[in-house]
Amino acid sequence: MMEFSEIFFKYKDLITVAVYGTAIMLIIIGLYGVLLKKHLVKIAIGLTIMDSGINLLFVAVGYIQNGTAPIFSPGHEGDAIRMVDPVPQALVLTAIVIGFAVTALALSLIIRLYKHHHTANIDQINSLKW
Amino acid sequence: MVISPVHYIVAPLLAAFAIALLSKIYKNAARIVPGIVLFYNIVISLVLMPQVLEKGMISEVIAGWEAPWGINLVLTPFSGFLTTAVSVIGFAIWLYGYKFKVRLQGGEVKYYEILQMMMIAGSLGVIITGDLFNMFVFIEIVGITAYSLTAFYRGRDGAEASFKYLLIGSLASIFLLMGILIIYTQTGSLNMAQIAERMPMVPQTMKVTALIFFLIALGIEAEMFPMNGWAPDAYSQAPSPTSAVFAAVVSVAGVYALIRVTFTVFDVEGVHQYLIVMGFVTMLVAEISAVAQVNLKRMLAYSSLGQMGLVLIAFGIGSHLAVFGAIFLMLNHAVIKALLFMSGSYFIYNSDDKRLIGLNGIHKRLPFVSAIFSIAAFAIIGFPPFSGFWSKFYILIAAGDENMIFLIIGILMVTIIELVYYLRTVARIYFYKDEVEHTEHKPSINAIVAMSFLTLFIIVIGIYPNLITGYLHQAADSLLDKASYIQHILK
Amino acid sequence: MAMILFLVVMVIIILAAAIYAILQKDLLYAVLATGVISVILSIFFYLLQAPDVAITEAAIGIALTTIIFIITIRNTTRDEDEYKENHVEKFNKKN
Amino acid sequence: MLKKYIIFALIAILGFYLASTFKEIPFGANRLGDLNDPETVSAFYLQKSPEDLHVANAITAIVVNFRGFDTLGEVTVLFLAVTGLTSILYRKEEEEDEEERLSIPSSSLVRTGAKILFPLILVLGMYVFIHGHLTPGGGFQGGAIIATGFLLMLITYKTFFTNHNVMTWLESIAGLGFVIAGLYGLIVYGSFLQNTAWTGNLNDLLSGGLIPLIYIFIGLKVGTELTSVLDILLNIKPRKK
Repeated sequence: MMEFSEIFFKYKDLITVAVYGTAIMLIIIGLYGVLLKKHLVKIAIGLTIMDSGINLLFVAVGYIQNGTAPIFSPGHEGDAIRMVDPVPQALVLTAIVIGFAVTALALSLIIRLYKHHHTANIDQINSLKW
Repeated sequence: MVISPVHYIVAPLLAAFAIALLSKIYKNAARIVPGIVLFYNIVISLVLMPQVLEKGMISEVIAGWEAPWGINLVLTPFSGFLTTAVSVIGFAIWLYGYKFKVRLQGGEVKYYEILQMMMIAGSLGVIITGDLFNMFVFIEIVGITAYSLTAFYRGRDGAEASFKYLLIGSLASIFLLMGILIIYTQTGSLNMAQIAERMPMVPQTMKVTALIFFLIALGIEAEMFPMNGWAPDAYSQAPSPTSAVFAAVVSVAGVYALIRVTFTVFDVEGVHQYLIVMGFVTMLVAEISAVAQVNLKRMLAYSSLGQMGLVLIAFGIGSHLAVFGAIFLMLNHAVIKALLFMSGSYFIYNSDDKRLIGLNGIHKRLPFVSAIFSIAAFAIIGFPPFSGFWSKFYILIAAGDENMIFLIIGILMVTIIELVYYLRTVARIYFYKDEVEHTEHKPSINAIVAMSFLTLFIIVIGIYPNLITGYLHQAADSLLDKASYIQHILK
Repeated sequence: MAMILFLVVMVIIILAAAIYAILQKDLLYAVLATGVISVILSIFFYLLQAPDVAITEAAIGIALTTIIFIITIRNTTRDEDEYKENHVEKFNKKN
Repeated sequence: MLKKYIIFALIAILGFYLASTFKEIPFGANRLGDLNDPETVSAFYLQKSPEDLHVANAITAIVVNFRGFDTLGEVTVLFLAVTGLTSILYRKEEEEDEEERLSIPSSSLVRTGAKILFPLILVLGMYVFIHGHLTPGGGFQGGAIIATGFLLMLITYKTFFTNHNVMTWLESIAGLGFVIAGLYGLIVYGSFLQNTAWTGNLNDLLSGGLIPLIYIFIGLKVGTELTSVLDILLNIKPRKK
């Protein structure tokens, strides 16, 4: 993706706004869904959107102008100088898998709640007071 | 093989992965193996604690990369003290619950045991890790097990409480990731000691922003107001040994994480005042709610939140004596609340009614358990012959040293509220008349042993507090001595 | 220039998909919209030089998360406003 | 209604706060510092990954070795999620009922296609995690790809079942293998998960010491665990309408 790095200089502000803005907007839209939607599945969707946003934020922070993926090729061991930050990427790998585990658990709880209450609306599932 | 801190994590993990295979060969393996592992944790603590006290702290590197680069595990006198306490209480809870599982409504013992053991192991991980992201991973382990265990019983309320907990817990983990990300961009490190060292160079706004995210996220784990709505539901819906683990182990890990981050990693002014204010609000709201409860486990859960509030206040005062009192209170609360949940669950089991009315005159049927419950209730209020007295006493003296008169009055008033609802409960047990006939379920031998052991601890520490105050002073010193923490880890 | 246009289009699609996923009453479409978010997200990861993350997001985000959501919807309800009808039914039963 | 406006205000504040914070963190700036005298962890990892570990993919080096403890915890999270799912959905009771699970009505063309694709996907997944230290990809990615292969079979064939015994064995052995590989480092070199001294040449299949082996364990474990999640969820009896 050389092209991307070349045009980077020209439109740096636009790209910054696009990437960070997307991530932050995803977090906010997800939070809106989690806090204000009444359907349990919608709440779970909100959580996954928030997760996506934070993952994008991690990777975006690790990006370095004109960087390449942090994979060495033979004979180019000195390439590290041009590589993007690998640590946020490694952290995101962990975060994605953990997010999937939590989502699966949330959905199974939703299925169980629906079996008991015959509804997935948060206002009607209130034996414990929300 | 020399015993080292990493065994705290490796032993439960090996056991968890092996139980699935072992239980195919020998059916009872799923019950016995966790006990062995938790006992081994006590052995580790007993071997490592003298070394920690001698050297000041132990830092173990993982994968052979020295401290700022790789993940490291740290045992300071503070964290070592807590891991010892958690291991002992964890083993006591296992012992208590050994026969309990026979009565589990549906669900398999195997899964229950694995989840319970990993919840304790995850809490230990939160306490001993010296790396921010690693702490996040362990918090997720505790979270996943806690959600599953809350929904373990088949009732519909269990699933509801669990979903509520999961929702708040996921938001907490997202905020935690955000805080970690901001800190990472500013310091280029994930190691707590190195971050603490570089913290003075971080711009003030970044510092405060990251700290706010951490306070929200870890405040949820530490059951701080206003994000603690999940706690009473989860405590009351989980199986009884699990409620004891929540109160005695998970909350300790949550408070530890909060305190480690605010005290060691960050150096922001004003966070102590925040802890005092939020701790006080937490305590007041929780104790007032506790009076209104009709369900025994919910009442105990609210009381637990109140105690956590007091712990936060004490840490917020920040003087040596206050921190000393706070650690003492954490220990006392863990032991006493575990005991209350253990004995309380026998009441519930005997009365076929989760409400307080079911306790009327129960002492005739369960004299031993009633006695233990009453001792624990008096201990947690802070009556003199028991250990609970000393922790509250030291915290009040520490507040007096700092001339915080209103705080002292507030704590005493809250103690009166505590007195009201605990005495009311004890009065029900001993002086009310019971009209209904019930079936009798005597506690099993292992439960009696576990409960007697913890009760003995309360009484002995209450009479001879000097047995542990030496360790507690060292623990308080090590928490407040940030420079030597950094220096020791970074060499 | 084409690259910038591509980026802007991607941003618009991902945000539109997110808003659609939150607002759409038919949950099946909402879930498919989250799948679209994952697709665009993995392209983002690829452009930001994170191929490992892109592959993970593609496999887990697009395929597995979407399918477990679909299973859930099948086991519960597809319509977000289902409870209103439910409520009316209960009401009718009482009378 | 008041609650709604408060939440709106909170969300707006969070958004503003995040935006103003990340305005201060320049996008695309180099924060690694000097690579030869590393100050940041990333610089250290980028320097050591080819030099000491002889692993071409720096992310693999981080995930498996430098921060391998996180990965162990993360595999445990998945394992616990499977355990939790099984206990939450109490499927034992429902196994007595007639199996009827989510499947797409498929023509013979789709079925044949799935049958041909399935082994290809498995091979692709295995390739991805065996070459995790050389090319993009690795244990998580390979495991997830394998799980999608099983997903394909599970939803096209009503009669396709995963063998739970085999799954349990594979999962446990992979988990134990990971921990034991870690313990090997602890016993021989004195540090949990420490790599062997022998690491091979950069970009050889057999390079990086224990790293490829551990990544294979991770791949197997993630694959079986994700498949178990799908299997458990797919086998829930649908509600009778």
